[in-house]
Amino acid sequence: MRVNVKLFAVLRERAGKGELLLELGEGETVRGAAVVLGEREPGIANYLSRVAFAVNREYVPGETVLRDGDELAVIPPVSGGVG
Amino acid sequence: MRVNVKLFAVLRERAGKGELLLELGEGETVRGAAVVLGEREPGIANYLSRVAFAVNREYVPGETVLRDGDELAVIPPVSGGVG
Amino acid sequence: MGRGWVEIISTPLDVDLATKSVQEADVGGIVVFLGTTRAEKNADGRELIALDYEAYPEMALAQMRKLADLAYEKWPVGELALLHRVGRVRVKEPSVIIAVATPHRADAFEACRWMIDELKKSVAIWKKEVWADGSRSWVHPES
Amino acid sequence: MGRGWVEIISTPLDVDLATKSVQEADVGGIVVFLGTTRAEKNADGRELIALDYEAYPEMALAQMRKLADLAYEKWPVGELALLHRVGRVRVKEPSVIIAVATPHRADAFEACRWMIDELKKSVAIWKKEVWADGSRSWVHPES
Repeated sequence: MRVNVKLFAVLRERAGKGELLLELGEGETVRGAAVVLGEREPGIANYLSRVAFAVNREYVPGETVLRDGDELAVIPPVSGGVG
Repeated sequence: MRVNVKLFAVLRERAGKGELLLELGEGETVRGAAVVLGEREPGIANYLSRVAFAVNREYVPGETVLRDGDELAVIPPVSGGVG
Repeated sequence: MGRGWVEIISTPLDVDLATKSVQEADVGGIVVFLGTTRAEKNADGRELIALDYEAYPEMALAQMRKLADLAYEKWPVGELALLHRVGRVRVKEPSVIIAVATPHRADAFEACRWMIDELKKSVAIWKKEVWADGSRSWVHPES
Repeated sequence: MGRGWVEIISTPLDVDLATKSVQEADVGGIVVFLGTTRAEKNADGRELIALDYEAYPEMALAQMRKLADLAYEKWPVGELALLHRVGRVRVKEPSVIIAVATPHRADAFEACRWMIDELKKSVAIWKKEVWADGSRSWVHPES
């Protein structure tokens, strides 16, 4: 199955892209996808233990099982709102 | 001695004036001046137990002794600020 | 001390002007409070159209000035504006605008809240309700 | 629910517009919060000139929408505006404006404070410091 990965902020810059497709085995979890992502994009691998994940625009825990076509966003600590 | 009395809001309207001169004996207190004021302006007499007083633009207790030329303001409960 | 913009004003208050007056480079949080005339209907169906504000201007201004000075002492205020309108303030219009700018937002919230609470308690300003049928009545909360 | 003005905007935020959008007849207290870019100098004397904000727009907007809906549930909000800017926000300019109008002021203060605190905690928006010497660095508070 395929999930569409979205990268933001420091991760987007380190990876040199904001979006990529990840080919995963059926039943793969978010945490498992992060491992595959770190292998594919070594520049961001050491960030991936300190980020949150959203699937289809909702925060999810690492054990969430992905489905074909999901949008998986890697969310570094947020810092909106104030200077 | 003379003090200059200032009336506001409901008191100003009831008395039909915002300012008057009160002739008082030496050593008169604010509380004493209020009694004289109530005799002079009966229309506001029954309000005078529920007001605060300011002498020369500072709140003062009723036992404050007045001096010639003081500005004595009768301050009904305030209601500034919000609708 | 005398810092900040403290004024009693007889024309409509301008939130944009008040905000810009505190929008300095060394602050990060700005809290602006507006107290506006709220539409009301009383028991017999009369509608409130405005509040008429009357001040003891010399005393009220000195009290507002003191509140501003105390806010500068109690919180790390960068800039503040404390403006009270007098005269007729129609429904939706602000009678008071308080703008406080501080380096961090918690202080701006606290200082702004404190100033409006104190202002309502003690500042020599009174309001009178003006109803659509022409009747009027003074508002004296504790009397 | 979908009440209130909730938007992510790439042009300068307008406090006057945000305030007027909540200034309705049935409210008496309006609290407006502005988060602005604060001038800073770091240890080696470099000066901050701006913050660049980046959003995951679809998620951030849905989160802001949800915060607004919750505010309507938790407090008797008449109207609110919750606006976040993206792109370059120079020193003094606001990156966020939250305006909340309620019948009584305590609720407006609480709801406004709650919304900015929640927004900072969870909404998918990031900022990068832009320094006068051209250097830049992402701000990731908990990392």
